[in-house]
Amino acid sequence: MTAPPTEAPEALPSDADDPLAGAPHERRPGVVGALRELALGLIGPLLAILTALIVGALIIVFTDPTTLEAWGSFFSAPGTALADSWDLIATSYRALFDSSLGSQRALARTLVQSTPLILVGLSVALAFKAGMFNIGGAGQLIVGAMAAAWIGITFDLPQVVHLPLALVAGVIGGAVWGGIVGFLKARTGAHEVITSIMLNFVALRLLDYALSTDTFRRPGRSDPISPEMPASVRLPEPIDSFQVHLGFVIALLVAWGAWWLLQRTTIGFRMRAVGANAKAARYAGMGVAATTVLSMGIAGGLAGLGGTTILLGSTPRLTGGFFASVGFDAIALALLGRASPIGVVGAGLLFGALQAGSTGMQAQTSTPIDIIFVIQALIILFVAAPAIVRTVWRVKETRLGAGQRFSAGWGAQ
Amino acid sequence: MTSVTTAPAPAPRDDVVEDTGARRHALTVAGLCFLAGVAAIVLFGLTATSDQVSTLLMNPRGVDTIPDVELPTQIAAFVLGFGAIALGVRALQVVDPKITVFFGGALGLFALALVIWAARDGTGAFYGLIAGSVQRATPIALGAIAGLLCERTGVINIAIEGMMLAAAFGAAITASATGSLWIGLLCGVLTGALFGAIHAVISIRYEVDQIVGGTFINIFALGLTSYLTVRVLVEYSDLNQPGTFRPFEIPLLVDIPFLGPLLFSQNVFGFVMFGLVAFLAWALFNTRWGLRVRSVGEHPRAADTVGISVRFIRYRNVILGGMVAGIGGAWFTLGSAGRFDQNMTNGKGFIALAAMIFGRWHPVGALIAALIFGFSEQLNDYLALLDTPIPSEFLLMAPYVVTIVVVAGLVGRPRVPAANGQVYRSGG
Amino acid sequence: GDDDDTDTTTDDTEDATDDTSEDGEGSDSDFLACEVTDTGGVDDRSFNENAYNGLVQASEEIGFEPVVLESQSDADFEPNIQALIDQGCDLVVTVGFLLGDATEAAAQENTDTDFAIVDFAYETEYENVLGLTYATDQAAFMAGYVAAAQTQTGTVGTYGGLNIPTVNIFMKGFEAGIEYHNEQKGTDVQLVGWSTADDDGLFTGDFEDLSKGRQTTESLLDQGADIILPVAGPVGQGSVEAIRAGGDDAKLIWVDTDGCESVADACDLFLTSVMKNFDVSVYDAVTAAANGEFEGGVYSGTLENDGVELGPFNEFEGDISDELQSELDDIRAGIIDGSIATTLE
Amino acid sequence: MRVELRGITKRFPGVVANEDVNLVVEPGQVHALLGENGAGKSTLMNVLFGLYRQTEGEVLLDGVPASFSSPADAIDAGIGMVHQHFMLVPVFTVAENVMLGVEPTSAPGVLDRDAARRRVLELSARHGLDVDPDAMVEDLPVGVQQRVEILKALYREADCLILDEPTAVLTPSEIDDMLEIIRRLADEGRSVIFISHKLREVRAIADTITILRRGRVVGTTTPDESDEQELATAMVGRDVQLVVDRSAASPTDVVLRVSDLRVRDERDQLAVADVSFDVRAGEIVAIAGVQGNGQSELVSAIVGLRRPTAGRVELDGTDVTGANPARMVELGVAHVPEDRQRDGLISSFPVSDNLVLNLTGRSPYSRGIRMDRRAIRENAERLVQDFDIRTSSIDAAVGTLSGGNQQKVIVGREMSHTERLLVLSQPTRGLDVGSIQYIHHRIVQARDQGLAVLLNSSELDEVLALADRVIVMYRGGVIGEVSGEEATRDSVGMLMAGARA
Ligand SMILES: Nc1ncnc2c1ncn2[C@@H]1O[C@H](COP(=O)(O)OP(=O)(O)OP(=O)(O)O)[C@@H](O)[C@H]1O
Ligand SMILES: Nc1ncnc2c1ncn2[C@@H]1O[C@H](COP(=O)(O)OP(=O)(O)OP(=O)(O)O)[C@@H](O)[C@H]1O
Ligand SMILES: [Mg+2]
Ligand SMILES: [Mg+2]
Repeated sequence: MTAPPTEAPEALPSDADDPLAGAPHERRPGVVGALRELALGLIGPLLAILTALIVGALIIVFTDPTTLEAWGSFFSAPGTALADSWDLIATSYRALFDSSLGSQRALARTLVQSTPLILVGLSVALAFKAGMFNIGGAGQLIVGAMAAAWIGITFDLPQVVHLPLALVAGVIGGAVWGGIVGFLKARTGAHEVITSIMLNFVALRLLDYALSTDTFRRPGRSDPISPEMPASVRLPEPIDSFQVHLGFVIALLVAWGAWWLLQRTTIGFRMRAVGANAKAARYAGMGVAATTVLSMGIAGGLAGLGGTTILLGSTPRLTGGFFASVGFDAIALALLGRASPIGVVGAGLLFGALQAGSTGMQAQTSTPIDIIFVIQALIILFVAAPAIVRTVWRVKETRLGAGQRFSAGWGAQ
Repeated sequence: MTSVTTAPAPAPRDDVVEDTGARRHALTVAGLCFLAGVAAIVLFGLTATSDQVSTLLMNPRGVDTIPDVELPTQIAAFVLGFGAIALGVRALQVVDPKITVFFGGALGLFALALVIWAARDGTGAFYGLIAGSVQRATPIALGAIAGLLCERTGVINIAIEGMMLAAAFGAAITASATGSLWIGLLCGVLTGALFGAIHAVISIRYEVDQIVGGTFINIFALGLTSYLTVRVLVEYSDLNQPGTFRPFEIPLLVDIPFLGPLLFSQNVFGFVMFGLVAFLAWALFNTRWGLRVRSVGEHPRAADTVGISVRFIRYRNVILGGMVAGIGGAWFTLGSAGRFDQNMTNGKGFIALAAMIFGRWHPVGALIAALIFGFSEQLNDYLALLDTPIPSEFLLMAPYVVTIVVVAGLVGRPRVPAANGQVYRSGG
Repeated sequence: GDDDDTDTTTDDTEDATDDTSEDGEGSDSDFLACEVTDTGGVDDRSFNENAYNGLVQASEEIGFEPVVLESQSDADFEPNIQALIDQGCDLVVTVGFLLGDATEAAAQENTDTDFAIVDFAYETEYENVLGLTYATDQAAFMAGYVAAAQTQTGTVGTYGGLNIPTVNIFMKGFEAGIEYHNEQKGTDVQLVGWSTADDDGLFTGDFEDLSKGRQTTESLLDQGADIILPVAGPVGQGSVEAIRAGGDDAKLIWVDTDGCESVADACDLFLTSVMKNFDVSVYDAVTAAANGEFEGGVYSGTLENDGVELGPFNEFEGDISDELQSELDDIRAGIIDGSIATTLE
Repeated sequence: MRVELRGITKRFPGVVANEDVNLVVEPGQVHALLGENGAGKSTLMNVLFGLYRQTEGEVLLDGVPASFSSPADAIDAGIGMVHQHFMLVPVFTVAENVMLGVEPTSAPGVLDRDAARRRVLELSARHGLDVDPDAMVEDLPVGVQQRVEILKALYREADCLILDEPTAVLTPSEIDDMLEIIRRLADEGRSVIFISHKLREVRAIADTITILRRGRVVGTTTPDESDEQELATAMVGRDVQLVVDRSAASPTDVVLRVSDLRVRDERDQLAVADVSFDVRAGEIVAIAGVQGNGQSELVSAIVGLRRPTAGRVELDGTDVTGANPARMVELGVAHVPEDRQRDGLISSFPVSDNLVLNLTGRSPYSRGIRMDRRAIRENAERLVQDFDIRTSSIDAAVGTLSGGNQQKVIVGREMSHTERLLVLSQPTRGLDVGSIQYIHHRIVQARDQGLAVLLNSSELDEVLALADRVIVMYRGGVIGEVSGEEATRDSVGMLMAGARA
């Protein structure tokens, strides 16, 4: 039973096969490797989109009255049911495609739609990186747009001054609204989810109120609708005959800027540090409270800019609902884009295309536009849960990767 | 055992002035109480005249058990204002973290002063204000309970909104189709359970980030119910006429003045809400189920090592949470409005989420949070009907602003179930 | 790019033509009228739905299949209108003041297409745009008078979705009607929920949460109101259950359409309705366009031209005395001839 | 119960944690398992306890093969385990923690707290555990928490008790108590598996010793057959030197002066009561004490992580009371925090970023707001070299490094910027002999270069090996001070337990 304790130390595994020596992260070097990675990385999302479209198609088919009727008589005329269903789906999705990517005009609309989505999505993503869940994009973009609208309506300035001023006002408006959330969190510990939800509603009421004052109404009219923004604050369309305003370019630049800020600056480092481990950030002498306020301020500013691009771009007037569901969608697409700036741009373009396309789909097949929400939701799910897609398509567990965590829970800090 | 004479804890010298957190906290609380008191005195006391009288109705419509209250407006405002200031003074004497409730009390006094002031030279439906608060609180409290059932086991649930909306739809359709509200309610609960199960599978089996999973459910439920409303309910509008549950009374108890009708004359949702709050407040802390649930939410590995199945507990509670959200959702159609409309929950699920956090994952806390919210919402009606000179848009902000003030001032950093949001994998 | 787009459009137009010729009614089968709703959608049981009904009625008589597009956001207005023009709609009906700018822009660009916009009028006149506006206060005034005459408690109530002109115009007229009754009859009927003097009143804050309609109605009932005018679109439906569940002896006045048609299951609660007949005016506009008689400008619906009216009393017919009926007739005449002002402003 | 493990192999992706392990534990015996960090001790026990499923091999209980799919099965079979990391719910009471999973009920589903409380009292009286059933676990000192863990196993009437490093966090006298308890449990006929790194304890209590190295059994012996040096060599696989080389200190000026410092903890309880002491350049001052006697709070207050409520901290004569950590870094203070994963590192960030975690704002790592990636990489490459940090790359997330190497990242970073004062809290906790030796060597080197060193350690051996002066804290105050030469296990150990010399 007992063996001598010092049994052959020489026979020990040497340092050569020390587990630490082996590199756990091997990467294929070079451009080819990078392209391969990229291609493999795209398979997952593409399969996810495809799956979502198929599920969406099933929903469309089985709720369309005519097609349902055809299925009702499936046993007498199985061909009709199948043909009808196929027709319906084909027309629907062709319309979806045509009016999002099918023509220059459609493409322009997709890009314009995606502009505020990208910006507000970046807001949510940035806050995630700093460890906060910003549900307040909607409120921030409203306040930002209100500030920009005020500049637009009140002043009469040359475009070179007026437009930048309005954009800055939009950023500041949003930053203030977001900053409140950060301040309350840093100062009193009030949970950002609560305060940002509440501030959304407050912003909504403020907007309603503003639209009932003379400042924000058209002279001589009492409709809650602001004057059209003057040409001097409108975002110009740089390319003739391609109706995409400058906001889209700004959104791309801002996305790059957000990446740069996060990855290349001390401020971004601090934000990420606070987000990943607030205790360690505090230990490292980073002002956690200040960083929290700053992060939410920047996030709010981005959302404010998003709202401003709606106002100065596609729908140049403030109304009680000018912002549509952008604030809501932004959360989804920040999650879809895994809170990375490049991911947000991709997800923003996708959502923009779906929304632009849904109008055409409704026009041609009278499919209610709400189906787009369903498809968006399914895409989010399938991208986040590659395992489901794997099961559906019987793909091996090679490259579809695992989902990502955003939150260590409500009390991340 | 070794026997040594252990030294006593060194007694701190008492001539040192300490700059402690408790002291600063007391100063803050006192300051806030003073602020509330002074505001009540200036805004309500000084703007009222000495001959003004406020009449408050203390009975439900058509009932006359207790006399209505008539108060001299100015004196009442002064008394309440000084009451708030007195709370502030007291806070400075009792240096203790718990004095935050003093600020809650001061806020309450301020609110009461506002209520009395608004009814100067007029009649305020005080009973209606409170009863309306309770009704408005019902879906929020139910939603918050749904949330805490999930989160107590460590599964974040931001999908309360989606679950409620889907259940509201399911309940309305089945109740209309079958003509039975009870079947409708059952279907609402089952719809909630279904969405709970979806959330559970996504977050427990597929280990998807729980916030992503919740967002999926919210968008999916909104999209699907809106889509089906346009596709189905517009055409077949008789599928959307469920009617609502009628209130019923508990004999004897209902005769208690004021509280009787308030608590014991409700429709099924009111009773279920109060019942669930009371039951869960007990069960979470006194039953085997509650102990296991909390252990899984706080330290799943510890639960696992004593042979508790973390997954089972999580699945069960997330589905239970879905069912409660289903009841909350059915409230919208079968308990309140009597029909479904697109996006009719309109953010109430998120308010419920806030109430859950605000209530610190405790059923009673959630109820209090929901009541505060319901009260501020009902205050809009009360004040608007008494011609208060505040623009209606600002009155409508009240619930949200009050929530922020209370959360920032009263609740502070909440203690979250430690494992909330974390995937648990048992060993290899 | 653009070529493909045109091809698609042509295909679809052909499809549409095929469909309608199968129906084979009427001589104008290549005529097509369409509608763009605001974000409420056609199922709102008042505003958008009403316009839709007019369109449907006209389409059945003329023989075409109307296309209706719901807008998800303000950004959809312009592309939706454009999509309808691309589909070959000869008349596009747009619903709501929010679509004002988009309709104007489209009308200027597409002079061959006719437009009718509900609840909006332009300062400049366009040949191809008809603004449909309604003197809702006139009908609301009569409703106020009826309510003041019928109330048992001496208190009537109203609430709105948002404090915006298309909503509060109902409340203003209602208030004036009550005041008029008080003056004429020496009564002291109180209106709660609106005050023209303050330009403010009781609002739920949105047009979506029906449960708010119910709670707010209960607040009004608590204040003693026994006749209530909800001006909140679908949210008004919440009032029905408030009265039913409370067992109150209270009545409702519906807006835009006849309550007994829109919310048929609650007909027993609708004392009357303040009707804005956009179905009629939309119908007229569509028929005119189909017959090539469309004229731009502003249509103003009044009591005089039946553009607005006090709706039927339905189940409460019996409660309306002959005296009250004749007073109402006089008031109607007075409003039409301008001797009675329908708001307190 | 006779427990036999036969040919157990456990593989994790990329790691073989146990390979063909055979082990027999006889009833009434204490069987000790020895091995370095990562040798596979805990993994083996987790297999026995049903938390992991073995890749190969079988478990026999009293000669009958047993198959556990979950801890519930193991518990049913009479196995109890006290885990290396506490498996206690902090917000539960002792009684709640103990009954969790086997709750007594009065009515169906309704907890019978009284029954549980009575049982806890009875068991703790019988085994001399002295635990209050109604205390909240998070309020208890670690030593008591450890006893709660044992209670949990006893409550379930375990016949075989696995104790995974139960003594790691205890004071010398608590360790003595613990060993006594273990002995008694074995004498009652239970089989006990005892895991520890501390050879002295193992030799004091074990009937049989099995040594694991890199997942394999490298030997089985008894305390009588082998001495400490032999055991250490068997564990590590090479000769180890158990003492640190160092010359006498030559302290110069006072660098750190703490006077009448008073600090409160998160719950506003007095944690440090009027503490005063100095640290001079060129000396190592150790703060010894059982965890939870205010040392952590004291250190936090010195480095700027916690505001003292009264008193004064001076650095080179300047008042720095309440200065923030960034300012302290500027003034030349470095701090190795107690909990490396929570405070010292951001585990998802790469090694290179972690090596400048608290230095990003300064030259050369940033210019304006722009970080200089090159400078950061160069620094990382240099420190990885200097401190022998074993990582696949400086871009690897620091969380993927082994515990010892994570600690080296922190120590490397902190030593790279210290100019005046080096504060170290538990610098070698959980590390193996090799790493400990290396870090001790660097600490002495720092002192010899003229830095003031403040060492906060509850590891008595470490304190004795390094300190030029020892300050012992007990219940928030300084209970005694001993010079390095006079310090012995006994003198310091007694003070730590609160006994005045
Ligand atoms: N869940 C796991 N997944 C992957 N590898 C693991 C897992 N658990 C342990 N390991 C690896 O198995 C090996 C043995 O670990 P184990 O925890 O059993 O060591 P130990 O002897 O208990 O060490 P210590 O003294 O530090 O407690 C280590 O290399 C460790 O990294
Ligand atoms: N989460 C992880 N991801 C990838 N590799 C890991 C992870 N955790 C541990 N490892 C690897 O497992 C091995 C053993 O880790 P462990 O922390 O048990 O080491 P150790 O033997 O205790 O070392 P040390 O003595 O330095 O603490 C290391 O090679 C480490 O890189
Ligand atoms: Mg171990
Ligand atoms: Mg280790």
